[in-house]
Amino acid sequence: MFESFGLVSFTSHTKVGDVFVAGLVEGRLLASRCASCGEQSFPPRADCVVCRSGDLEWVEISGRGRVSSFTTIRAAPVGLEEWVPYSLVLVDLEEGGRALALAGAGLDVGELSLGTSVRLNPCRSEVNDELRVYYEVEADS
Amino acid sequence: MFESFGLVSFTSHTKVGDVFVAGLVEGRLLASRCASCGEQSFPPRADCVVCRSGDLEWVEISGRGRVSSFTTIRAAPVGLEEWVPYSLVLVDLEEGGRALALAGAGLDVGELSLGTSVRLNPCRSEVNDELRVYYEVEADS
Amino acid sequence: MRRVGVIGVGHGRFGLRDDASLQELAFEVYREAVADAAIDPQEIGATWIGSVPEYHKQRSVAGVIQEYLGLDPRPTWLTEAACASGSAALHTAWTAVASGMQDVVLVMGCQKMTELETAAILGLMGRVGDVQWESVFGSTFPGYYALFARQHMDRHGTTRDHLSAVAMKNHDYGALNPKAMFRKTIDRQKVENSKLVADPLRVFDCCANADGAACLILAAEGRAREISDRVVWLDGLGVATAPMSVLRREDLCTLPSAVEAARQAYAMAGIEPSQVRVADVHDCFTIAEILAVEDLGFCDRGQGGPFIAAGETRIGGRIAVNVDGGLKAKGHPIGATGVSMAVEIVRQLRGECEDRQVSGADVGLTHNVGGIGQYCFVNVFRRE
Amino acid sequence: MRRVGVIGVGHGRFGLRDDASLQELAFEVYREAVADAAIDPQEIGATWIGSVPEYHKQRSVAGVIQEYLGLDPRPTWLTEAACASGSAALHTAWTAVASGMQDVVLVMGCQKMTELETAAILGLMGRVGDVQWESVFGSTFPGYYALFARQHMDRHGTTRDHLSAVAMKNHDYGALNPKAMFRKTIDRQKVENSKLVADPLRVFDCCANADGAACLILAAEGRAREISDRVVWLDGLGVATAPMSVLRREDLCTLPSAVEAARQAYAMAGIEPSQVRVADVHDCFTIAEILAVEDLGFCDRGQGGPFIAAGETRIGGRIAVNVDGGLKAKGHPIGATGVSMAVEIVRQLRGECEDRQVSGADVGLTHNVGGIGQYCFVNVFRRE
Ligand SMILES: [Zn+2]
Ligand SMILES: [Zn+2]
Repeated sequence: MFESFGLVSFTSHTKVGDVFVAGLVEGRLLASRCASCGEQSFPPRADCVVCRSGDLEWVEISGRGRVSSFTTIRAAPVGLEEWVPYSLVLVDLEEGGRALALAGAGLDVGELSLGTSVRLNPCRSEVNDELRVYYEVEADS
Repeated sequence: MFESFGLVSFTSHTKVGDVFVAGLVEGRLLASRCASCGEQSFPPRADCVVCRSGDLEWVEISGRGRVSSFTTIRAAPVGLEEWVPYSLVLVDLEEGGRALALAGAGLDVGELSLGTSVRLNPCRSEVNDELRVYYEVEADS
Repeated sequence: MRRVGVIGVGHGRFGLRDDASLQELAFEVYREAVADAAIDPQEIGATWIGSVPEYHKQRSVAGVIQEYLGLDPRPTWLTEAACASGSAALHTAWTAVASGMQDVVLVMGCQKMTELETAAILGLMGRVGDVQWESVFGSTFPGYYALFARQHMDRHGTTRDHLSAVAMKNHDYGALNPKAMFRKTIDRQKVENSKLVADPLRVFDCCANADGAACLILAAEGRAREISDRVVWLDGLGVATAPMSVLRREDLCTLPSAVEAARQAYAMAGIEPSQVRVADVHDCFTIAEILAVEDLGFCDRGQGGPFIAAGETRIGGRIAVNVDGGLKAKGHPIGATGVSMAVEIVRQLRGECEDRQVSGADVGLTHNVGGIGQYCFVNVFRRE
Repeated sequence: MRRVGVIGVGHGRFGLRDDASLQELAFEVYREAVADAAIDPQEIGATWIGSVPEYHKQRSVAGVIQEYLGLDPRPTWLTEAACASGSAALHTAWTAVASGMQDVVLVMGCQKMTELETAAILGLMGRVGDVQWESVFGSTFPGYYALFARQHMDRHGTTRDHLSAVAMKNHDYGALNPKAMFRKTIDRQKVENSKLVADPLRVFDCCANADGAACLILAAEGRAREISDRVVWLDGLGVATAPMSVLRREDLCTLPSAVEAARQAYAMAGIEPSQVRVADVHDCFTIAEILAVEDLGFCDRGQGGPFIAAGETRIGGRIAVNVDGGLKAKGHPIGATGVSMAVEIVRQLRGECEDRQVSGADVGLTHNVGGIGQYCFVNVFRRE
């Protein structure tokens, strides 16, 4: 299922793929949590970096956070030529962890500054004739 | 020019490309010879492995030699799927050096044995809609 | 130089691993090796990763793996020597510890190959040959070994039966190895009725592309003895090359890199080939195992076929070879293979191999070939 | 451990090299280094090759190069740490000599990049980032450094002018380097009118993809002194990593791997940053050179922009940085870069750099970053 995550996919298999993508499809953003020691991670990990346990649980997170940095990509990698310019926002999440994500239509990147409150929104859309699930950064209303 | 050598090309540039391919186009098989120490090489080299000189001369060779080994490829690499089965013959050249080459139409691979006298023939043909120059192994008549 | 020992090993299941990413495969064996060594992973000073980059969409996998293992800021980089990449990582790690630069280090071999189609893999592998003068004619990896096999059959009288004996033996032992890709024995019929890939080699003469990972933790002698009472010492290392191009090889009935690497490893360990009790050799094709037992001096030149067919390389014979199933039955995740071989030999020397244990194994050897012999690493392991 | 010195160097012309294959580029610098060291190449015991495999159609280039140099059966393998692959080869070689395993070895950095289109290169380079969570959104290499730049501008007040000062300085020196890709000075207008690549970075904030090769011959102290009377010693080595993923970095105004690698290298060489007279640092983007001078302790944290804009990193300033033109003007054949940096520093310490010679240069440093700081190698060189 993870092949449908993002604008393009380079990861065919991962232990955290199915649940994470199923969550996104339902509009939920999921982080992993170690069942042994409670270490939480976003993006999710199948294996705990603290205690090395492979037992993970899933927790829903709000997606709220603050802008850590951002840029607008104007020279595209192969496959995304028609997509430029697109803006990427790095978000420090309130519940820990960080995400790199596309700026959504409702976010005016020209007005953005570091520290601005934003929110990661799960979304689905057609990209290059494929249904893709991902998340976008929107202003936190 | 070297891009037209062989059935497919993976080497866009080489110091020995132009002269070698021009020779093949004219039906001549060329080996390199070090202008400093006389070391001869087939396939050609731009730099002498003996004295490290970068001055090379070209010498025409007859292409006559003996079969060192051979095989018939039945599982093709990408791009040559429609070409199988094809036979490759390794030839120890009379004038030194060795070549790996396609078995030509006039060579009965079923009858081949190691040591058989053969000859490398320069040839040109259309492969995958491109004009290619290469050499084939034929019985030495 | 300090003596270097293996204090922990980990080995994952080889085969189609569409359940996990490369770094997740690596974590499985890292977890196992850390538990096996019973150390605090904070003690690990560096990680060397053997892997062949072209099969992965992720570039520069060493960095991704080091992050996923949680071992930043400790150094890592990748070593590549085609199918011997894992042994290049082990050699790098050994040197770092022997020199005194590091005390405890991790060696990771890992590869995901099944994300690509077989034809694409054949295309990539064919380009381990010289692309300028050879790959342009559609040479493939089995094609090269077919050229070797033809010469060996012609010069030494090696037969179809000899090749088949290698495949059957390795499947017999693969059936006993829980980590192997193929766990079924095969009979002569099965081998000889399988499709021709590159005459005279058939499908069952070829090892299978696989996903997998394996790892080792090495330590300098002093620290190794404090940590463990079952250290296996890596006492002899050999590494050599031969021309990339089959056009520059004098003789196709031997891998000159293997002969030279073996000479170095035996000399460094101070042993004779006859002292080796158990060996993992690089049987990417059946003919390759025949070349290997000759190049390593386990039998006379040209006699590899009859030697193997007579059962001398089975448990109970002169020397046990590939009793983990070899590349043939265990599978060949190219970056992992060299490390996997070392894990097997360490376990044999520790006496942990259960129904495929070689009794009295005190000296073991790995023989890991890159490409068609462009690279060869031979290592001699010893228990005390 | 034995002291290790550089006894020979070779450096090819960087840029579009559609006149030669990768192994032919390698031979050019091999020939030069052997002549420079004035040794019999039979003395070379091993070759380590820094190169990034994905750019080449030839797989496993180490074997092809070793054959073309005529150095079989001596060992070789490839080291990969993205844009720091050349420094990984140097580190491997240094350790082999320091440990006593080798006496004289060759370090080759080489890369052909111009066979691919720019978009394909951007695609490949973007995948030096984490492909699972980052590249899926079209992250690119300049995009990552743009994220760094934005934070640095926000937190430290770094300006467009500071970035431009880096580009102008490096082009000024590139114009004096006969091996550089770009040999023309540029003015502020040129930089600031160039197209945006990833805001705030413009075309002239980015180094150029190039083909090229560079090599070094190392020897153990005793043999080095016999061979040469102008040995440059590699006395301090540092290497560290940071998370591959920008999602796991605490701070984007520094490369933590660079800080740690520098700490190690200074400690090992027993020097302070202020003793360094000349440095080659990894200016893959203008912002990267600003991060570098801070991470290396050449100026205070956050002051890299003003420090460079004030001319302190020009010849005659506090410390000469990238007076060979840097990656920016010299070009960046990624596998060759780390070795190229070392060649430049060796020549500076030997006093051979003519109109860009730093007078009195006795201690020099290289800072070679892989990816976006996943890897960093810092080396300290010294003349006697
Ligand atoms: Zn945990
Ligand atoms: Zn010569």
